[in-house]
Amino acid sequence: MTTTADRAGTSSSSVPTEKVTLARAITLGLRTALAHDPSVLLMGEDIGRLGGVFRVTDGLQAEFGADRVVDTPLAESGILGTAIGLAMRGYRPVCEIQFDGFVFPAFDQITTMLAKLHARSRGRITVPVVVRIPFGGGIGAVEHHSESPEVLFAHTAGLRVVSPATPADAYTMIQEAIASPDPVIFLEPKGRYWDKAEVALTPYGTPGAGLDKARVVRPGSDVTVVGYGPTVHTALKAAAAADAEGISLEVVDLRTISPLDHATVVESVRGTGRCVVVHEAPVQHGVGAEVAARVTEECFYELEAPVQRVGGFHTQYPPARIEHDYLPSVDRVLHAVDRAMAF
Amino acid sequence: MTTTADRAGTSSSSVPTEKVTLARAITLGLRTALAHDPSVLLMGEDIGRLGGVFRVTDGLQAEFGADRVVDTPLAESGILGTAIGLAMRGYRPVCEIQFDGFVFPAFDQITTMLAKLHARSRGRITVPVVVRIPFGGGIGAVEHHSESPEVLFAHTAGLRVVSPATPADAYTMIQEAIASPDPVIFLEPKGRYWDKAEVALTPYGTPGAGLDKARVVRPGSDVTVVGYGPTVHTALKAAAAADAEGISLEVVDLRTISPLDHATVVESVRGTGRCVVVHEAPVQHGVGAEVAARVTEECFYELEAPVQRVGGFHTQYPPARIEHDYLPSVDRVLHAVDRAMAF
Amino acid sequence: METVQLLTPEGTRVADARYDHRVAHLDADALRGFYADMVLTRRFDTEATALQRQGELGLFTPSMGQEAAQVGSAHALAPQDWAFPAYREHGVLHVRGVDLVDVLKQFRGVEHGGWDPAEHHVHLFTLVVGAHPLHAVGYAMGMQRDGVVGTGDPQRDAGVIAYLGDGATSQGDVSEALVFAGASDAPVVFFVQNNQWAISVPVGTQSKVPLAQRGQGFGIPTVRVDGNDVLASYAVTAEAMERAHRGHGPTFIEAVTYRMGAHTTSDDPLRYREDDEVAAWRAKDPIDRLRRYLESAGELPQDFLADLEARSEALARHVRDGVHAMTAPEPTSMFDHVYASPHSLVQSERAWFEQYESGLAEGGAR
Amino acid sequence: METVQLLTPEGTRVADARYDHRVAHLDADALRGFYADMVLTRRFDTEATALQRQGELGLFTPSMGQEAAQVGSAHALAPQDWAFPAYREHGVLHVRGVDLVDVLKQFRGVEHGGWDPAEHHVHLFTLVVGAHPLHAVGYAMGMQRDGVVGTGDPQRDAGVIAYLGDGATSQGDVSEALVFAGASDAPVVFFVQNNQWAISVPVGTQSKVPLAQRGQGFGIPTVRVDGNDVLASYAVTAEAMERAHRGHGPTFIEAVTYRMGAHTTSDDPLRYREDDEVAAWRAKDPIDRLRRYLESAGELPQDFLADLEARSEALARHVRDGVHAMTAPEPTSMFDHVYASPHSLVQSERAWFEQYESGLAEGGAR
Ligand SMILES: Cc1ncc(C[n+]2csc(CCOP(=O)(O)OP(=O)(O)O)c2C)c(N)n1
Ligand SMILES: Cc1ncc(C[n+]2csc(CCOP(=O)(O)OP(=O)(O)O)c2C)c(N)n1
Ligand SMILES: [Mg+2]
Ligand SMILES: [Mg+2]
Repeated sequence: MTTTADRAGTSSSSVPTEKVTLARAITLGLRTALAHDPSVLLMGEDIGRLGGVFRVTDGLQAEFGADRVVDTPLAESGILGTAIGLAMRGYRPVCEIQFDGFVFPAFDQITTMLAKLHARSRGRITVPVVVRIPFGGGIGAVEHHSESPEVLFAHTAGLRVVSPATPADAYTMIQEAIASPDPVIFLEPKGRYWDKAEVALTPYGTPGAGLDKARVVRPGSDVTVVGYGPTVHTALKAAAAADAEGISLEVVDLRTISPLDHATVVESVRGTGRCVVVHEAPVQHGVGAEVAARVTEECFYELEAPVQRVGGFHTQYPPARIEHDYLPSVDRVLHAVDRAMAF
Repeated sequence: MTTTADRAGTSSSSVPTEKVTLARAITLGLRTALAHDPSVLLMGEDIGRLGGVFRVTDGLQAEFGADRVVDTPLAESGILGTAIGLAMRGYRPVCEIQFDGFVFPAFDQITTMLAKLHARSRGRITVPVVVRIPFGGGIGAVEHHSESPEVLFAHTAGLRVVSPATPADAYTMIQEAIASPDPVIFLEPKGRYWDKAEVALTPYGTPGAGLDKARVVRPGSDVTVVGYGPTVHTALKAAAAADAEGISLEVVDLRTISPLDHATVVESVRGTGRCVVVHEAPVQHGVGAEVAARVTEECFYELEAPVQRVGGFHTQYPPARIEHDYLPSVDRVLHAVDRAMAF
Repeated sequence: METVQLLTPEGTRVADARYDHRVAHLDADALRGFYADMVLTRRFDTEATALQRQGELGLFTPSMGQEAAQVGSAHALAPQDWAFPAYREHGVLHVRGVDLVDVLKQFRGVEHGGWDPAEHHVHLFTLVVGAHPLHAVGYAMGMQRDGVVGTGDPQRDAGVIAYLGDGATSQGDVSEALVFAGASDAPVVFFVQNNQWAISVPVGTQSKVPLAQRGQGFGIPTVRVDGNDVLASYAVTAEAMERAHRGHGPTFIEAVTYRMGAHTTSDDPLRYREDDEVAAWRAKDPIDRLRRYLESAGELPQDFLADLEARSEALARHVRDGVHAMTAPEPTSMFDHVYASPHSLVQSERAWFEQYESGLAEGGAR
Repeated sequence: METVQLLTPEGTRVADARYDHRVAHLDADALRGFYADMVLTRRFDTEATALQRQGELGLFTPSMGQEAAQVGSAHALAPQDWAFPAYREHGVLHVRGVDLVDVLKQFRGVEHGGWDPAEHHVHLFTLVVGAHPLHAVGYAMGMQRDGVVGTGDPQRDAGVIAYLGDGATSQGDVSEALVFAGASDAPVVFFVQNNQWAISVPVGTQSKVPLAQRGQGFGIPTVRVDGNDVLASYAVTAEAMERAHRGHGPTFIEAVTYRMGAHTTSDDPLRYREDDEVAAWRAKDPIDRLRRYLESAGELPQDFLADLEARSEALARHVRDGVHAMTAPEPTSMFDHVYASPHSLVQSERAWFEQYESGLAEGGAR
């Protein structure tokens, strides 16, 4: 662990930094929250002694006890339902769903209860529950372990839906999610869990970029490529490749899917005149449709080409041996860039 | 009941017609299916003696027995899960979900099982289950009784999602849904249950318009207005009002949300150059986003204005006394038409 | 399976070695209080039903017939306890002090909630059948963590009661609530009002064995009680809450009762149930039962009854006036509490809507 | 709660008045058959685990330790019965005649299923814990409607067995399966392999009382069996299937056993369980038990063992070769069975993809 002053340019005091994986950054974020707010609880299957199947909660039960890092019975609806009750009592439960494909048993609690209790009570009840979901594919897994259900949550009012793409964002965003008075669906790009980067270990409560802001992660001039979670990486690789061909891509990391930070995307597209959206979820009714519709509404005269969408097909997520034919690849992104440039 | 020859122009034999409500048309469609295919079963809460809370199954248990019109325990996941098992055994279960807001407990069975079993088995298993869901608002109901969850199903590969807007379509589409080898989410526009029209009571198996075709229900030249289910009615009323102002609207009834019949919509927009999409579901990540994105992709140079979307807000469905402020109204459609015309 | 009963339908007190001491402290005054609460709850029911008939309410869920189960169990709660009702527990709300007018806000379509849960420790109604017992369990798990369980201090020890119906027991969420409660020893009481029907579906379709058995398979002690007997309902709930308070874990109660009216004002029970069934249960009316008992004990003086009559009419008037005074909320209120912190989409939609309403809207997504 | 046991861990046969007649017809040949099936199942396990270590499989779910529960129960099924496994029932599949190579298709990532369910009446694995018992109940409800229950004809009467784990019992769907089975008297047997662990979570977190009790609360007869005793597993399942066939409704069986290996090849049980626990259960190994019994009866001749060894090695080779021969499916196969009838979006995406793959793609949505 090293200590640098003002590494990220956001803090003027000396903050320790550490080179950690995205998964580990979440661990450290959870640990900071647990240490500083006694109302924070972790709940889920196998998160205790095992530390979770991805080891994201590794060591936390030993440190904070089985009452705060709770191995629950095997029932996702039960996890969410009891988390809601705990939140009503003043706790801040952070629920781990083991894999994306296993969130659906909890869908009713999330959609009809978690998302709506604040409104139902006219603001008298808040349910600051965080639902951590490792999502997305590319890890060679069996069925139900590679899903991208983000739009199913983002369509539902009352939920915030966010996804960090880097260790640094993972560290701060998990803390912001926990601190948020609203329920947050926190989508962890499991395919990027092992990406490493230097992270400034700011103290709990340090203001970050917020849960409602996209970010231009690479400036460019020809085409705006919008991604989030795992596809930010793909977009950046595509940008590097395009560079070699003399095409300049501006990459926007959405960071948050509800709300969508249209302003940042629109500003970028105003500059480039072209837009490609990339996600792993199926294109049909995906987040890309909303981005495309909105960008077209706001940049009708600036757009030189229709917004191009790159994503999964309208198929079940395929077996591992062909998942890379399904997933949006650098090549598919570049193909979409070419399509946009061809207009 | 009257008998006319070739009323709809689709059949050359003499077919009885009857003036019935949309709800009653579904009853008659179910009755025909039950009478002609012994593998058809109805399952749901209160569908037997009570005939369902909307009386759509009225009289069917008395006619076909409690083994074919089954009052189930109060558990939607159980209804869907056992329906899947029955379908694997060769039955064609038609499940009634009492209200849109109560489908979510069954979401896992629908999303991870019903939608995927055919693919999981590489075609060896078919699960021809129909899920009937009265959906949409405008009936002055309490919470959870006015939801429009269509996009949550349409985003998921493996499900067909359809919605009839008229008694005639209701009668044929429910039969086509039952006959389909694929699972079908059958969304019944409950706000229009009491609309009456003459319906040709064609025999079971008569080829209809299909579960994959949109239909131009009113030709026009200035703006294409796309709706489905309850909003077809709204669009038609808007068209009549616009007419008076000298604006000619072409109304497309999507009829099916998965697949979306883009060809019909695109052809219409090629003619008009302008498009408005209307649904009750929230605009954000709604079906309108997909229609807008796709229309823009395919009609980039023909579009005179960005596709305008009219729908619910990103709020919980509000209390009944203000639901008409939430729902897309004739006025809001006309406003969108004006926006499109203003470009 | 034995059914606990302390008062026969004829109003005769029967001895019960296990539960007698739970009601020993209830003097005539207390019992008259129970009686009054049941009468008032029913008066509310009649008034709300009438208001629905007059078109003032969109819907109403009558509790008629279930007053003893509700009033008896609610009286067994301590102030620091919490109740999680389904959507028919007007008697519970009344005993806890919730203004019953507030219950009608959702039925008039002016709000989805209606009251402040924190004020009387009564959660809002949950209309998704079976979804709320998990919230009750989670809430109880919170009490455990707060250190207000098993302290031995009766002013402090707290617990939760979750009300649900016979139909609700079939929902997976309810079973999961039993799993979580059993696994965590949460201080929670599951109070099932088996009113024999889930809309048109008889309880036999949910279970061929008494519902009270359900708890056992999850390791939760169970008891079956005559839910039309306010004393027995009080007694078994008092015992169960004491277990909860002491940190001895959950209890599952089946209160056998009957929904004397329709499921809701939209329902037509004539389509699915027989007159004699209704008549048989009318003979076991919970209010009549306590009246007979108090009468035979000479404990229902005329002035009390007259006063109660006046209170009933005052309540009815209060409800009527309250409902009439409920006006539609501001349309923009739908944007108010979607989130607890600012959300850009809600903000922009609200702004658009306000402009649209004032005739000024231009672009925007709708 | 009593646990049915016919063979002690030492391989001694103990008498049981209720179940002895269920196994009376099993001669030495039959028992050697059970033994062989268990040994082959374990050999499959070892081979698949090795293949995973070699990088030939992405994952594997070993069944080691649970062979008796699986082989015993599967032998109690009639050909017309159906089995609905979870994802670890290799022993059941083997007994039913499924080629175990097919099981590895999903673990090699070339298919999500692997075999034709209709061929041996074994449904595919279901990886969403607890989702499939409802399918089993629905399937059994279909059998009722087909008139193949309670006919009295043993060639005809059919039923279903659903396998699930201790962890799965907490899922709401499993409780709903019990509700529907209880309500419909469906011919279904719930066979819970309580292998003590749901990944790292001990069974005590799911339930503080024996899981066998779970059925009772739903009105379903229950039985607890020593799941490491192949005879007892056979006997209780035979009785339960007979009940089902006769139209006497569902049964709930808890088979007490132990997962001797890791949850999956990705798991590290050292993180959560103690060596002595594993050692204690190793002493109750289901294969050793039957071997001891047969040995002491002089019924395990050398030639049988030599032959079994050869069959084991042949199976291992078959599995190895089969896995090596499994190649990635055509990428376009992902579009093949999304729907059973043409779907325009799938068609157009497929067409685009084919063009894209061949370097010809132009427009389109991705
Ligand atoms: C998940 C869900 N499914 C269906 C409904 C519709 N519904 C409302 S009340 C009810 C019956 C409930 O019966 P029970 O639990 O016995 O309670 P009771 O109404 O008798 O008090 C049904 C089916 C619902 N509200 N929620
Ligand atoms: C709905 C769901 N949640 C979580 C998981 C992840 N998971 C896979 S197996 C397992 C444990 C299952 O335990 P048990 O039912 O006892 O079966 P066993 O693996 O011991 O055979 C878990 C949590 C899953 N597959 N499905
Ligand atoms: Mg009831
Ligand atoms: Mg287990």
